[in-house]
Amino acid sequence: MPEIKVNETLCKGCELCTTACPQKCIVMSEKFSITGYYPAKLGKADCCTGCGLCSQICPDLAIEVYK
Amino acid sequence: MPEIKVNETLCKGCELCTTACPQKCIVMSEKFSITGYYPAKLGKADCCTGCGLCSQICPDLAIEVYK
Amino acid sequence: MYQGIRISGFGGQGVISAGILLAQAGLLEGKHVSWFPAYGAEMRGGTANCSVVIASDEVSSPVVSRPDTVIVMNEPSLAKFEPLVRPGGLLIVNSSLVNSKPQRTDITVVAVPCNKIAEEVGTTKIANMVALGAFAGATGAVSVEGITKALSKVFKRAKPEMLEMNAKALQRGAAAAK
Amino acid sequence: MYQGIRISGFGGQGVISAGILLAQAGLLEGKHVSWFPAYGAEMRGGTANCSVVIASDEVSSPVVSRPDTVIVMNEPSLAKFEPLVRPGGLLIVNSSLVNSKPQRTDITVVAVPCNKIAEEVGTTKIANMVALGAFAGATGAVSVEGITKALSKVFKRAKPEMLEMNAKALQRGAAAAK
Amino acid sequence: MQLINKRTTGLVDVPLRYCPGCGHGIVHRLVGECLDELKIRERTVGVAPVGCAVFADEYFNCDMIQGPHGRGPAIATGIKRSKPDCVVFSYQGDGDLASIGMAETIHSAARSENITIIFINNAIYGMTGGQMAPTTLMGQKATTCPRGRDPKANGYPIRVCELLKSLDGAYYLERTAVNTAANVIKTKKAIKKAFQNQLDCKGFSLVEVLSMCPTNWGTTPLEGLKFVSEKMMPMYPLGVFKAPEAPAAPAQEGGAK
Amino acid sequence: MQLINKRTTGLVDVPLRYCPGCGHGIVHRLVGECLDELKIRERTVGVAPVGCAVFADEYFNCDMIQGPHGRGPAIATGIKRSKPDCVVFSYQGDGDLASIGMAETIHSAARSENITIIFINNAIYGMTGGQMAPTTLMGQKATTCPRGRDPKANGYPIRVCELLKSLDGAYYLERTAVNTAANVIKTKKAIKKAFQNQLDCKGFSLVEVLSMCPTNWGTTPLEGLKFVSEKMMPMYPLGVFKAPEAPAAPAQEGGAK
Amino acid sequence: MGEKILMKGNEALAEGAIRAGCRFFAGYPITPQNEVPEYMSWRLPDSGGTFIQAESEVAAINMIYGAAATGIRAMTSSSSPGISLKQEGISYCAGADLPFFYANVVRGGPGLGNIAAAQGDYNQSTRGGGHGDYRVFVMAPNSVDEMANFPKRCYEVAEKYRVPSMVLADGILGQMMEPVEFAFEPVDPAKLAPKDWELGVNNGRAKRVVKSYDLREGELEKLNVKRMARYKKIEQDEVLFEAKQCGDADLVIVAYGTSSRIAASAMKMARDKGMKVGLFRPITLWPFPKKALADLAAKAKKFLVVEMSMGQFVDDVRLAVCGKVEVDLYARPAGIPSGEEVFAVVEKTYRGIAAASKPAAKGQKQAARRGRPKGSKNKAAKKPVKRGRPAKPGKGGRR
Amino acid sequence: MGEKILMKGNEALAEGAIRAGCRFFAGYPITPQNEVPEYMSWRLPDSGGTFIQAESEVAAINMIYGAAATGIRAMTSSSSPGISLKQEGISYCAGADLPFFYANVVRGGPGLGNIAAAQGDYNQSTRGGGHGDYRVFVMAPNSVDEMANFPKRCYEVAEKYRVPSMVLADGILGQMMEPVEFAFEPVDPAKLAPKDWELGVNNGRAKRVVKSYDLREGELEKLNVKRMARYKKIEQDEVLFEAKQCGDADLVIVAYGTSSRIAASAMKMARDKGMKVGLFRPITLWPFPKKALADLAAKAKKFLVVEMSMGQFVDDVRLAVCGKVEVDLYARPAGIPSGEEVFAVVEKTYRGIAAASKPAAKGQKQAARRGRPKGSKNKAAKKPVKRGRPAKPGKGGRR
Ligand SMILES: Cc1ncc(C[n+]2csc(CCOP(=O)(O)OP(=O)(O)O)c2C)c(N)n1
Ligand SMILES: Cc1ncc(C[n+]2csc(CCOP(=O)(O)OP(=O)(O)O)c2C)c(N)n1
Ligand code: SF4
Ligand code: SF4
Ligand code: SF4
Ligand code: SF4
Ligand code: SF4
Ligand code: SF4
Ligand SMILES: [Mg+2]
Ligand SMILES: [Mg+2]
Repeated sequence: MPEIKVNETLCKGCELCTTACPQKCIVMSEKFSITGYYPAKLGKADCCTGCGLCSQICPDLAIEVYK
Repeated sequence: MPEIKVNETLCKGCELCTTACPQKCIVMSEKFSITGYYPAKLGKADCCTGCGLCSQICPDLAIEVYK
Repeated sequence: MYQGIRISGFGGQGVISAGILLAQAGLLEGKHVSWFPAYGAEMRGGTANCSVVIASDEVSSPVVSRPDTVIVMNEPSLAKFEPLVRPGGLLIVNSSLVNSKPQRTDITVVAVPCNKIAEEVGTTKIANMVALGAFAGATGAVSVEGITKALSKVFKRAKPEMLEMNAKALQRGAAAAK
Repeated sequence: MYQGIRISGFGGQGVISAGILLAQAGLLEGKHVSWFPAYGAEMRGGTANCSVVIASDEVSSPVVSRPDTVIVMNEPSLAKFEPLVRPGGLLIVNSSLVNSKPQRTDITVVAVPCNKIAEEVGTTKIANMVALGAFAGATGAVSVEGITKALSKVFKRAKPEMLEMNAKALQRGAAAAK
Repeated sequence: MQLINKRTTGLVDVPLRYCPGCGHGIVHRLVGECLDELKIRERTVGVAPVGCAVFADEYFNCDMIQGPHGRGPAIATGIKRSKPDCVVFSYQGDGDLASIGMAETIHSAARSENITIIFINNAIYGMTGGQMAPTTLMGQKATTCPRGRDPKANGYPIRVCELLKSLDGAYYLERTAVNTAANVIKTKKAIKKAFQNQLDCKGFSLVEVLSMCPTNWGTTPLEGLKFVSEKMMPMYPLGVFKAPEAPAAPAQEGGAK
Repeated sequence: MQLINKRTTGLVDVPLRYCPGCGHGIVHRLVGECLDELKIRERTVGVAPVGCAVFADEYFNCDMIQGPHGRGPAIATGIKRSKPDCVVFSYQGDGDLASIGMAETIHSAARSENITIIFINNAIYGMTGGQMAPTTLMGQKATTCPRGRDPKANGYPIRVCELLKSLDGAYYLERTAVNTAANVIKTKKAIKKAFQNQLDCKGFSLVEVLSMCPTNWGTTPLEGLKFVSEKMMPMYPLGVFKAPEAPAAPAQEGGAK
Repeated sequence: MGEKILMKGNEALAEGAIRAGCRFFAGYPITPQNEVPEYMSWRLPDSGGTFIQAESEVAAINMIYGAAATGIRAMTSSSSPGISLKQEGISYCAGADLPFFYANVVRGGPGLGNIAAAQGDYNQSTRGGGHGDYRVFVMAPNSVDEMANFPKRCYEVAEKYRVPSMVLADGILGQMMEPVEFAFEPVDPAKLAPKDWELGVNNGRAKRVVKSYDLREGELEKLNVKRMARYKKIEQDEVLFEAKQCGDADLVIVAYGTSSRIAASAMKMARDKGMKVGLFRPITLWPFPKKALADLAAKAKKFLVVEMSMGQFVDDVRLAVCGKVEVDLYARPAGIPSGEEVFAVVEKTYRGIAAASKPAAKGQKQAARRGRPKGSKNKAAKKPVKRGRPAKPGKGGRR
Repeated sequence: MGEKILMKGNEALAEGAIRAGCRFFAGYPITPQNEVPEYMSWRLPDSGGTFIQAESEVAAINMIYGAAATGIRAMTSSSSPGISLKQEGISYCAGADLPFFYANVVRGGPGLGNIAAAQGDYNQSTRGGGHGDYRVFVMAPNSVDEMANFPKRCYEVAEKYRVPSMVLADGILGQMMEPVEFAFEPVDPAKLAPKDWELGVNNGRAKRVVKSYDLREGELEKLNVKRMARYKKIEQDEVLFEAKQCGDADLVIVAYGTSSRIAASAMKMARDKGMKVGLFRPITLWPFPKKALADLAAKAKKFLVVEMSMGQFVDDVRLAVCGKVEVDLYARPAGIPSGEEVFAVVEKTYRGIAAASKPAAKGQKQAARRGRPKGSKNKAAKKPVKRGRPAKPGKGGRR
């Protein structure tokens, strides 16, 4: 099924993607990356429709969308 | 009766005043002044109404209007 | 006496104000002091650091390129600043946020779980105070009392209970470094 | 041989082009020459003047402060430039437009009714040519032929009959100055 | 029989060094008369431009300052903010105000500086000898567009009043001309209003005056009058472009932090 | 399962050094995608501003030049006129384009230079640490108006699209935002159009993008999105301000001499 | 006054200017001087003054031109690129004889360069980056304390001679914090005498004109000659410098501003190793302490110029000593040397001095020695100058 | 080529630039250089080039910055105040290593000053009126013929070393007419090799970046040091000067540009009166002919600098001779001396030379003489340089 992969070295944990997702299936991880941010990740596995809206608003080209 | 006096040292002979006079009573003299211009002057003595329009457009404050 | 210090961490960890506090403390204790921040575009990306000098003599350059002491509050700072420490110098590491181990063997390393201690005292916001306490404890370049006095000078409008808490953080830090 | 000339008159009297013609003529006759105009805000008010140097040697300054010859085409110019003429120098006056008499006694004054002569030749527009002719006649620094040659160089697109008329004006001027 | 147009005390009693038929002289007189009639001459500071009117510092009979080309509005800002009791005006040409000085013009308007600007649009660079101005008309010849202004190479003329209109800080904008006695009289009204606005602390006022430059248009003074009405007015229509009753509209509120 | 949003080749494959939630990154990506999709990357020259986007010379995967603060349009003019085959764009912030660069902006538009301008309006000076911009809103706090922007002291915000509208040379003007995915998609359309116009030799095109600067607004990235919609949009309405079908209106003819 | 407070250089500069009577500031943001306009933006209004964030540096300097013409104490500040943009305006102020004060918190150049400290704007500051014959009174602080105390002196000299004045600082002096003591009572602008040239409400007096041009033949030169006479006076009376341990020095390091701090530490290291090394620091860059340096040249065996630029400052040193002593150069164009680096050069140079080989003719040295004004010797040699106190007469190595 | 034509200096400059391959001009009107843009406005389009009347000098120099980055031979020109406004842009060009050519037709300053000829912009031109460490290749013509022929040399040097280049003229050289001969075949820009740094259509090659900044610690200094190495090379290889009758001269007049013409006539008057007076004229102001002057200093009894400024040029002369000979100054700040006036000073100075009283130590002179590169002597002494022909190697006193 469709999914997104968040590149943890690019993601700055701004959370913009969470507002863009119609399915509200993006959540932020609790532990920060070596870059010092709390990166985004897919919440539940099966909720992503691959619409790509999250990647539209991501300022850091951190989201890869697979469909 | 009303009249205008043109200051020959100020007048630069631009003739703008001639266009402003409703009575068309301003003419240019034939001999140039020491400043090298052909100054304006009142044509016929009795035509000026003292309306002052000529002095409105004169760029060099050269016209005195008496009424 | 000369102490060149470099403090580094994320923006928001209060490394800038920590540096100012050190300088102010040194001043109150009659030392020559200087403070110098990394500024401008260097800020982008969210790491901040500053140099502090506390000395008995006039300070020449406020830019500390070979620090006697380095305080690293986060992981990226360790990589960047460990190499700069003067041989025989001191490295204070916030072990709460720094996982990797320092490599140098020619320097003294003091690991203090600043965030953890700060949390115990009240809030992780004052982890920087714990680090300063550790510095005072380990070097004696300034005293915990000095820094405490400096607090009320620098944060004029701070509530007493806040100063209270900061003071405690300082003491816990000093203790942890001994 | 050195001739420093100053030509002055109203804008429109062709003093600028007269100066260029002199320089061009001098060049054609193998002399060192320079031409320099009064420029910029000095123009306001409608008087124009320029300096010309014709010499056997390299020209140092093109600005002629103490002219050997001054050509005044109108009244105001007389007052301004008569005093500058070098003692023993030459003053050519366009007597058609200049009423007052020159004061200097230590210089040669040549009065030529340039406008009148020009009108006789064809048009007052070429009063400046009459003046140049007078200069050639009086000084020999350049020849009437030289100026005539220069005419066709400077006014490349001028009609023959026009050049014709100019040439005549030059000759009449030269004659008048002798 | 008595003199009905005594020479304004707003101008120093010296001959003006402008060309025959130049519009500057007319506008100078109007400004001078306004200083008289509003009784502000003794507390007015004028800013002279770089341009033919550079000599304005000599002509206007009040304290004057002459500064860098195009920066009149900035200079006026410095004066007005330092001595608010002074009445401050900046007198500028089109090259000065709309070319090199464009940023200063727009920002003084955006700041709604409480100053008065007299803008002489003669569609040419007068003092430097007839180069193209931002206001030079399509097809018009100038020494830097000798074959006539061509949009491809030289771009389009700028309408200053229309441009400033969108700025909340611009309080009063009017375009007039001095090519007829009637227009001269209208121009004086506009200039007087522009000064009155300053006295009323209304903010930025600018009067654009279409003015003759026969010398660099290559026309006679009389043809110059025609050039204004036939060539300039179609491109630069006369009229009031802005004159709100209330002080400049307060802009949208929005405070972060 | 395949990747449906391959990273654009219009951007160099390095991490962007902007703050979390900064709008610059979004617009960078959009410009990069347009260079790809229009197949112009290999003949494009971009002008990087002085501002946070100074690093754009490193990020955009085409020839780049970085020049003096605010002069992008002049630099772009020099490039485009020298190498007309190139596609030239200037990427600028609000301080860069609307404050120090105001004259260059207006005159490049008046000349109808055939260039594309990407204008990032974030109502603040980002790079230098949050000083007031010409676009800073009424009441908004900045480090040079710490008590909030006050018209008396600081003047009124400037609406750039509205300002440029009156210029005959301005061919295409649109204001968009990047605060929602939908607006991001609209912004890309506008940017693409702005480049297409250049390919079609239509002249001056400018896209103003309302963009987030959480760092200097003192907001979280999420609050930043709200600031754009709730504070900025009322003052800076989105929309197309100019897009004539014909080439820029030929101005009034008028030839002296 | 009294207690030392910890301040940032840029804020000390701004506060110092306000205490010196500045009531008008126009500027434009640029790193590393942003704290100056930021501080002014609230502090000036609170002091009854005006702060304007101009649309550009060009607009800023022209606002200053207008403000200064009203007699108010006006100030602008910027960093290198912004100062370049102000050059036309500065030239106009000089040409119109308008006193004002500005600061250049220098960063690395040319072009956008970087935002670190540098000294590459020396020539621009001391020789007029703008067009025409003019000078600016230039002070070079080397501590935050001097940043705080120099603006007052700048205003005093500027108004006394009707010239522009400036502080030439850099990113380090602007950004660092140090203890500061304001060495003077705040100036009340209301108490300053009105100028007989200032523009404003003229109840009946003759009109005044402020301008920088005169198109009448020969007139402009007369103006310039008059101004040059004032410049001469400044060169005689307003020189400031500091000489540390130059009395017995074989090698004299010459440096100003930040590099003089670094050089000072190098000097200490050298002295600790028993080398006879001194440090000469010009405090005013224009007027330049020519005499004092010429005097030293007659005694020292070598000069070593240390500057954070490619060799600008060194020209003034060489012009001053005019061959009397060899002048070496350690140039760091947009680089900040460490004390150790400077010391390495000092040591090498010092060793290189073969005791005997002293260039230049005895005759000249005699002349120079004879030419030395009394007192200057012990100033240059014994009494090390207390920094940042030019306001206090007698100190600050005044001439 | 061939026949001498009578041309105005400004037009000769413009025509010379076009023949040298200039195909992009952006400028803004200002007296006394208006004929340059006016000439370009029709001549450039007719030559397939671009002319733009910029909205300001600031815009003009930035258009040049963009144009030069594409490798085209670009030019701008202005006069003093306008050049001041270009300083930031010039500094950027230098920092981005962009070659281009500009001219300053100097007028009286400071400020609006006047529109007559002057030399008050010497420091601004030779020492960088802009911020940071950089140099501009500066040529100073003293005839309309040189106005016509120097632009080509400027482009060649500018491109060879990637530095800005300029012609420093004045109102006299710009406005006067003199016979001109173009000493070179017109350059066909199409035949010039493309630069490996120019921006443009990149079919597949790696992206190129033109910029003047590097914020990474220490990197900017490296760039500057690299650039300084090129400057050194220019100082070695690109010096031009003219020496007239200096071989036996006891008094050497040193002057450039217009003042060198006036000085030449003063020299003739002196020679006619049997005084041993020579004239040394730097043709390149940067690089400055230090060596040649130092050599002369070892022989002449005195130097007399004549400049139409308050004493700017004289600094370079003094730095060059470094005390080896006394250097007098005849300064006319924004004034144009007559040949007679200069002669009066020359005569007075010459009489003043007491045959024996020659300052500075023998030792130094020896050193200097030894230090003189072969050939330079007879260049400086015998072979008077043919003016305006630097393009022809071997001539123009090249080093
Ligand atoms: C910085 C600078 N640039 C250019 C000039 C030259 N200049 C003097 S006046 C002028 C333009 C005059 O035109 P305008 O402003 O329209 O005034 P007008 O003479 O037409 O009334 C120019 C370009 C200058 N003095 N200073
Ligand atoms: C001539 C000059 N003036 C000022 C600066 C300092 N400066 C750098 S970026 C900037 C403004 C940045 O704001 P903006 O253009 O809005 O871009 P942002 O960072 O907000 O994207 C300023 C004033 C400079 N580099 N050069
Ligand atoms: S692709 Fe669409 S559905 Fe999937 S996470 Fe992104 S926004 Fe949500
Ligand atoms: S928008 Fe991008 S950068 Fe921000 S949190 Fe989501 S993935 Fe990370
Ligand atoms: S308008 Fe004035 S100047 Fe012109 S002709 Fe009439 S009187 Fe003379
Ligand atoms: S006053 Fe009126 S009527 Fe008399 S001349 Fe003037 S315009 Fe004519
Ligand atoms: S040139 Fe034009 S604007 Fe200037 S004075 Fe003459 S007519 Fe008036
Ligand atoms: S400061 Fe603002 S504009 Fe600059 S990168 Fe950070 S968020 Fe973006
Ligand atoms: Mg005009
Ligand atoms: Mg911004």
